[in-house]
Amino acid sequence: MAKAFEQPFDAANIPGPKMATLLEKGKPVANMIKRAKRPLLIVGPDMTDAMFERVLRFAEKGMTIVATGSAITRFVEAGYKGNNVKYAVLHELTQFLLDPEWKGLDGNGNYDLVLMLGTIYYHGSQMLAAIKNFAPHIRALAIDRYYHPNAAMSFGNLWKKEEDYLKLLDEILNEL
Amino acid sequence: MAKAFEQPFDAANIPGPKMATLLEKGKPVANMIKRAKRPLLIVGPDMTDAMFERVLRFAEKGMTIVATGSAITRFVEAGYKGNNVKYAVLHELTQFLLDPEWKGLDGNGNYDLVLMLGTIYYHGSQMLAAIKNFAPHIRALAIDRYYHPNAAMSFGNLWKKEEDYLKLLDEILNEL
Amino acid sequence: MAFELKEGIFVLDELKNVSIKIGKVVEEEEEKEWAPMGPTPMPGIATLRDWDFLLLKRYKPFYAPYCDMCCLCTMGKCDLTGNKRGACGIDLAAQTGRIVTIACAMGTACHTGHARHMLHDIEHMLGKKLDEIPVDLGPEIAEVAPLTELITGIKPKTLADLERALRYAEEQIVQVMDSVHTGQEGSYLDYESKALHLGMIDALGKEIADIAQICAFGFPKGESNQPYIEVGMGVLDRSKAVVLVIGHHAPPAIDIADYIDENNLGDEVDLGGICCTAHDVTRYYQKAKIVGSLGRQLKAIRAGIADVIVIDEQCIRADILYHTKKLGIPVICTNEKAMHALPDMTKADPKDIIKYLLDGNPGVVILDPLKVGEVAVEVARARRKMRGDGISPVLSDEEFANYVKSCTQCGNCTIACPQGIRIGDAMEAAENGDKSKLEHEWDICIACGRCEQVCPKNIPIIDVLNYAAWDRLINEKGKVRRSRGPVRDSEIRNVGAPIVLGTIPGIIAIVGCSNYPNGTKDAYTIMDEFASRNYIVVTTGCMAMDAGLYKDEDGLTVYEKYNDDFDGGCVANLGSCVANAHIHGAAIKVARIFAKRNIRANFEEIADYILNRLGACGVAWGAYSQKAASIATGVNRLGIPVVVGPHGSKYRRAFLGRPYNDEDWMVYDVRTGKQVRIEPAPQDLLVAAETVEEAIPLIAKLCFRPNDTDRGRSIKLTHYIDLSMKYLGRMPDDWHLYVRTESDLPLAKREELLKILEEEHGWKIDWDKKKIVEGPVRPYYAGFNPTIVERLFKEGFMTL
Amino acid sequence: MAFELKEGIFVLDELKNVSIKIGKVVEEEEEKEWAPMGPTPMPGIATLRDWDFLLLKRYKPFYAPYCDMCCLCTMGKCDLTGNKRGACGIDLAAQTGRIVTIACAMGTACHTGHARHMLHDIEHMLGKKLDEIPVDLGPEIAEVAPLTELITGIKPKTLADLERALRYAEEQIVQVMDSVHTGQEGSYLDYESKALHLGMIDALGKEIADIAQICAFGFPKGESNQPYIEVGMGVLDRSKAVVLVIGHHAPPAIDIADYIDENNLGDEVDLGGICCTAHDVTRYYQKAKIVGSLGRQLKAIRAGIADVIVIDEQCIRADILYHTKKLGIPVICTNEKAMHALPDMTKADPKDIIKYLLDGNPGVVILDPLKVGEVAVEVARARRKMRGDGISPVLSDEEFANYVKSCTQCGNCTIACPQGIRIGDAMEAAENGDKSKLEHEWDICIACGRCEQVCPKNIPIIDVLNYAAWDRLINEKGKVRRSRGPVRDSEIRNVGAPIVLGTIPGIIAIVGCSNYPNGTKDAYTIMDEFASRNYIVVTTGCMAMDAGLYKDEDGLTVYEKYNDDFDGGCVANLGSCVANAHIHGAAIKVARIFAKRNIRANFEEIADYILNRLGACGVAWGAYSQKAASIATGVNRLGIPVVVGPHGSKYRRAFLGRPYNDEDWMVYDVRTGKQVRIEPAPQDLLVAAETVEEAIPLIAKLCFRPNDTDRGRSIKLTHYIDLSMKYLGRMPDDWHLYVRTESDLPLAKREELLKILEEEHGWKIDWDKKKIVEGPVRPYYAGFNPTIVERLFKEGFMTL
Repeated sequence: MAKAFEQPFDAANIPGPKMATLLEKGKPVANMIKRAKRPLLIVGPDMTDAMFERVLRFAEKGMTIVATGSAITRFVEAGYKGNNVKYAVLHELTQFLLDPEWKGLDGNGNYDLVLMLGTIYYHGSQMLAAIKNFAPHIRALAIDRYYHPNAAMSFGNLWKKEEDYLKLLDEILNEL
Repeated sequence: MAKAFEQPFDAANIPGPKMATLLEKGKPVANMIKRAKRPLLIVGPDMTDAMFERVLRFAEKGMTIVATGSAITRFVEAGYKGNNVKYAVLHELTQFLLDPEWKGLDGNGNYDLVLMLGTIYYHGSQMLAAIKNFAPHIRALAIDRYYHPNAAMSFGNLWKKEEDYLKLLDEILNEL
Repeated sequence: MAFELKEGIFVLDELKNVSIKIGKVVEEEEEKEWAPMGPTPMPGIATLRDWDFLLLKRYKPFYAPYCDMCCLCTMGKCDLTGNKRGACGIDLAAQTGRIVTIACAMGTACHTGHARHMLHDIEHMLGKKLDEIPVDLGPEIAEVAPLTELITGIKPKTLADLERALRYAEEQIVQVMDSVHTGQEGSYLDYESKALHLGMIDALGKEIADIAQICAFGFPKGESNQPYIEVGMGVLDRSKAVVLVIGHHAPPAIDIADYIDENNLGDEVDLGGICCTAHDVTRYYQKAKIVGSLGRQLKAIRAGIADVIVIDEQCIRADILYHTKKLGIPVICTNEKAMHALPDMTKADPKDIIKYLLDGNPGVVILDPLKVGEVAVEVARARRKMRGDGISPVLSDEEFANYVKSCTQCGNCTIACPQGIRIGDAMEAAENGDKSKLEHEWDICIACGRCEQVCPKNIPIIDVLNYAAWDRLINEKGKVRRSRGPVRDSEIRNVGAPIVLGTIPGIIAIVGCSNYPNGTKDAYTIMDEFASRNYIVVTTGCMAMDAGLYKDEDGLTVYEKYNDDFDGGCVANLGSCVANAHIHGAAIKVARIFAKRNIRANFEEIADYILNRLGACGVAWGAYSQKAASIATGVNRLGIPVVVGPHGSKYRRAFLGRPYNDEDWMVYDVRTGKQVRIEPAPQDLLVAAETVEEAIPLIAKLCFRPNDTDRGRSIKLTHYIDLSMKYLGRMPDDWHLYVRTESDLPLAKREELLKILEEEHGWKIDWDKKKIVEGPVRPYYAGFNPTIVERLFKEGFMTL
Repeated sequence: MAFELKEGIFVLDELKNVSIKIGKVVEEEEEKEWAPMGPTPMPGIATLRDWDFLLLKRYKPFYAPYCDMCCLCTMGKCDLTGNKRGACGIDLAAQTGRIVTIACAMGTACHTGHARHMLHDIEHMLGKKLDEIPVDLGPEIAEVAPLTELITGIKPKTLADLERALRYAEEQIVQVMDSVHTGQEGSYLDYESKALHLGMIDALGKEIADIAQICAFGFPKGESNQPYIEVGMGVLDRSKAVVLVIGHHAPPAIDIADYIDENNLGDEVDLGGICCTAHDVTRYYQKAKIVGSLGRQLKAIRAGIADVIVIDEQCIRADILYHTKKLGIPVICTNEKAMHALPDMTKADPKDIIKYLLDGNPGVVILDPLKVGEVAVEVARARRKMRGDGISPVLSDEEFANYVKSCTQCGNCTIACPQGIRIGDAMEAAENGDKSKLEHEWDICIACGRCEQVCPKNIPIIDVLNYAAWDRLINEKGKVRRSRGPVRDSEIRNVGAPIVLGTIPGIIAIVGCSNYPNGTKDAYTIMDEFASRNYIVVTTGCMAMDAGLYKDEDGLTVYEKYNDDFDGGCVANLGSCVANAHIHGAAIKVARIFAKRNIRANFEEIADYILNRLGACGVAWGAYSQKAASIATGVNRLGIPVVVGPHGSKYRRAFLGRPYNDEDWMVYDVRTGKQVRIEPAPQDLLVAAETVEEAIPLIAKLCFRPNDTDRGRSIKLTHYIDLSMKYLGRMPDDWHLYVRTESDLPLAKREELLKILEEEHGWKIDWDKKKIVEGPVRPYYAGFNPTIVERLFKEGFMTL
């Protein structure tokens, strides 16, 4: 069966037969978040200000967020005080995610839905590859402005169309 | 831009970013044949009788055909006498095709459009990979009952739907 | 008078406290005398590059990339589609050559690493130093190590000499592996030259390994008329305790045989093998049996026929524990190259290991071969006591019925299957009461198990196939000649002239693995076809096993139909993969013994001799592994073409000639001092055939050589035309290219063929004299003395 | 009195015609005396497997496959997505481990092959036998070859001893390459153990290569206060003839230097280098200059600054000829590992080669280093005469304007760019008159050239960048200390105690390639940060070069700000990639000199010592190559963690601890005889950081060791907290895990931190005594004597 196929942001990032289903709307993402028992949003440093604005709204809505790399400084600078924003080294965090026995950042268990945006593209792609292949207990969604083939589902390449991309984030936020 | 993506017949036969455009109609193939200066149909041994029936009709319409492997015996058995059906070892033939200076089977030069059906799938796929990467002077179409990612364009996987597949071949034949 | 310095301090009587410091091992003087040293002892990467470039010009590397990307460094991945350059600057052609080089390095390291391991094990098992073990292949073999002599200039007297050659091989492998690092070669030509270099080293490694084991363990030394060994899935006697050995490194299996023998357990214990260890253990212990080739491995494991499985190295199922755990069969890993994360109990008491395994643990590592025999046999005996005599399919009738019924014909298995087998159709037929399709597919199936990985209904498809083919499985009992080892000098003396005259139209070496396009029968078909036509047929490895499974109408295998001499009309099983070295060896010995060429450190000249004169063709119909890649590449560097099956195009690179390119086919004629455009003989060095019907005439064609006499050419042409007619139903299109003169034509058909040459090819014929007046690529004359090497043309050959 | 037997026949006076046959090289008696032989001389694949399995249990291999398929044999391709098994039975985890092992084999073969080549070249260039060249590193270095001693048990006296160690290394590489063949290991654990084995061999190969060149060519022997070498794209003097050497194998460059010197051409010829050959030639010839690291290579070639380019091996642009042909720059290949299909003129007269190159041919191969100097220099001099003095951008103003205008912002370059640089935006800005974006990207660009391969307008993007950054390019002139080589024993004596006490909080080894996530400045930033905090900073290779490009507000580079001792608050450039061995060496020497452990053939014990006691952390911020993979893996086997940049996750495998898993963090305390759950110190062995701001506190954290004294711990904790605050704006989440007792807390913040421990982590504090009552993972006591090896726990350490 033919399936929609998007070019990865790194052109050669073709991992194999299983590549992310293309997501073209925000609402299904919101639904998956709502249905998830333990959703987690991973936020990396590759973010514009407008993107971070949306991320803050995710935080304000109580979503558990891990800011990786130097993304955490954005929250510090923004004065965000909520306990739902954590810091981790993405590589280490992903190792924990692969372990079904991991107790999570709050001691309440591993996560079943991981969303990712803002990570350094190629590094994030590798982390998604680890999850895809070795964490059957997790579904990973890339809600970044790049197509991420290693996610289960991914937004398309919108890095040249920030408005379209932000609209998708807003669609998710509006449903949460 | 999202593009239709078909699963290769060998599930892991994912060569890279460039994979065949899915062909769902016969007529465009006929048009390409008609527009080509030097079209060549390569026919391999993996053919049902009904497929060979169509191949014979290509022969009767004067198309230059190379029967590879033991496919040539089908023509011998069918008593086909035309001079437009040749025999070659596919591997050797493909080496010649890669050489822009090759004079062709008739001394009139190399080919600009190569169509392929009936080759042993994985071996044919490799030959298409050679053409894709090293023969910019040739466009290769897979008109087989399997999706061939290494072709420029390919029919989809119709190996479980012979009637649908034969219809596509007939569509081509009817336009020639 | 000679005295030896052993390791340690050497004290001369009157000179106490004098220590003698040795700078380097002293090369023995006498070695310099066996033949004058040729130009290239122990060649480095660049030494034979000119020769490689000659081959690569004529047999232009053909690349069919298996992947258009490179992912070897962290600047990647790079998209090289359309021969683009990646981040390091490499283009797809050079990258593909690089990947080929890496594959050859894996294969070469395998054979060379195996040889090294063999020498260590021999020292340990025999309790002797290598220099105490002579290289002695009996009175009929004076040229004991043709490859070692040709490549290194060493004629080994003891295994210590082989060790010196091995050290050179190891250095070269590391040098080439160095060159595949990011940022080295930018041209595919230099990568191919390096791959060819590795291929040559691979041949050397194989020769060292096989000669060492022959000499150390007393394997047959090239004697013909070897006894028959039972082969097949049905040969094991389940009334005995069954030990199954798998792999390529026989010392642990030899210890098992010793233990059986020393304890008189022959009536109680059956020893069977899969892959090359099976060949090699039968060379030592005639009662051992060959269960099958790689293509039977998973079927055999899953059929549950073994009480214990002993693995050594290479071609072992990587998932062996996954299967044996389910079946409760203990596994003993005996080689540090394949330890499967099992605990290393090498230093434990064998009794404790036996207990550990009988306690239900999945397996252990035992790296001392001298401990393996007791543990394996005693575990098997203990487990034998716990089970019944017979064996039945793993699935019950009901389970089988339920499984075939549960199949939804989704097709996932088919697209996962390397053979594209329509498993769903066969399941459906079985559901409707017809198991024959499944039974038929059982042989075509190479037992890779990928289907089971994707079945949404979790059908154990291998078990289903084994069930459906159960009668065939338990009755699969064929015969194979025990491996004879090297070719005797006396045999070379007999066949040297006939090969050149053409009474013997070629040497066909049918070797390699079991990745067949359409079942094992092809092994029989090819051997039978060529042996019946008086070609010399030699075989090794999995191919030699599979050929023994098929029987003609009289119930005879090829081994029963034909003698196992190295002679026309014979089929000789030389041994395991490493015995392939004796095929090179035979070709080299023709140059040495028949043509009196100096083979010492004289690679280029001998390869040139073989390329131009020796009608030999390798066939690796089921080639699958990196070893097969390095073997073929090594054969190619020596000037011998190879035909592979259609899966072989996945090796990515072939060497295919372009017969229409005049400049590719120029040779020097030493006799006339001129350059001559020759016929494309042989046309290719490495080519995949699509079907066996295509392969057979192609093999015949690749036996043409420019130096053929007219009589030889007419015989070769006869077979080429005959086989094309037989298998493809028509005359070949290019037969005329091989006609130099009317006497090249088969006598019986001469007139008919002359007519075709006139009518279809526009040749001028003098019909009165029945002579060709105009047409051939070149005229024939008997004194033609070809070489493609300018140096040899100018300086002459090195004849003894 | 000792006398030596040279090669050939040795005749004793009264015993003519007596030949002495040598069984094996005699090990010198005295060698047995330098230290008692440890348990594992020349370990094989299985020898240190138990140690590896201990590491692998705690630092569980983390796999991020770069490709979900396997294409290594012809049964494939196989889809392993979701950890499925392929046709050979391998699953994706084991396959990924296998690919990692292959990468490490490529890297290890590179260093080892380089060492072998070095020994050959040294014999040839010095005209001496290896046993005539002493291993002498001066009066301050008695432990001349810590890795060789640790791994092989050999303490080398001459280069011939190094050759013995090298032979062992070659054997091991071949053994591991054997094991990556299809059908060997089925478990990722055993592949990782083999990768670790290779990593260790890699370290050995590096040590051999560097010690050999130091001793043979008289490089600095660890002296501090090395002179400054100019570094940068702008350092070459175009008024002279410019010879540019690229690669990692210095002998040809040394011959160039000799030729310049011997002919007094210093005022006429400028010698510059890229990559490690640049470092190494400056160790020999102080006037040589460093043009830059790999990330500058294509920029430098394309800027046209060289009159002739001489390449040797490793990290050379594979497309070098493609570019130099366009620019008319002749290329001389000097190494059989990178010959680029050029003609081999090694045997030709240098005059003829010079003429050939000046005739406009693109290049030649010259494999004799002693011929390279004359050819390279004379070609450069002749070409110098044909050109003007200065240099200007390859593009004219108009061409630049047209190119930036022709860009359609299609984005193909961005998705081809490893860095995802928005080249189109920068082009657009330039079109609008603002070149600054292009200039800024010039440094972030790693000059891979992929963008040019996909530009539909064929814009020469590298030239466009070079044009835009031209001022920066020609003014890029920094300073780097000349490479000093090994660490002196006296330095180890000085720092041993401070390292353990914590006055020196760690050794930071900043090494590797230039595949930076965000430009070269990070090299400076990391070094400056740690040196300013009294860590010992050592550096090598490309990282050492790039660090010299940046200057602080006072215009000083790190090399001018800090001394180059091996001491707290220093930055020492040790040398080229192979000099990384001295970093291992320093760690081993701490165990030997400070702790008096026996390092002879005692790998496991020393690695255990280092893992538990030595606060060292490697940083390979721009790691790109297979060498980097094997280097890091070798560092890891010795118990030292490594931080890589974000591109590093493309190595596919990391070693990441799980601090929450009690069982992973158990150690034996030799003093109390008990098992203790320790803090996660160090937490990881191999981890990628996403940004430099994240990397810096992470590096500090990875310097914690269980054996830290409270004083040392409090200093380390101070820096960890400080650096987290500085770079991430917050306290780290896990700092409390490293607190065992109140005296572990930084004195200045003790109260504040106790409060946090009480409030946020629920610890019990006795506020009267300001003591921790309850909370820590374990209590601290000064006599803690940890090991993770049961054998050492039971049998004790091997102290001298």
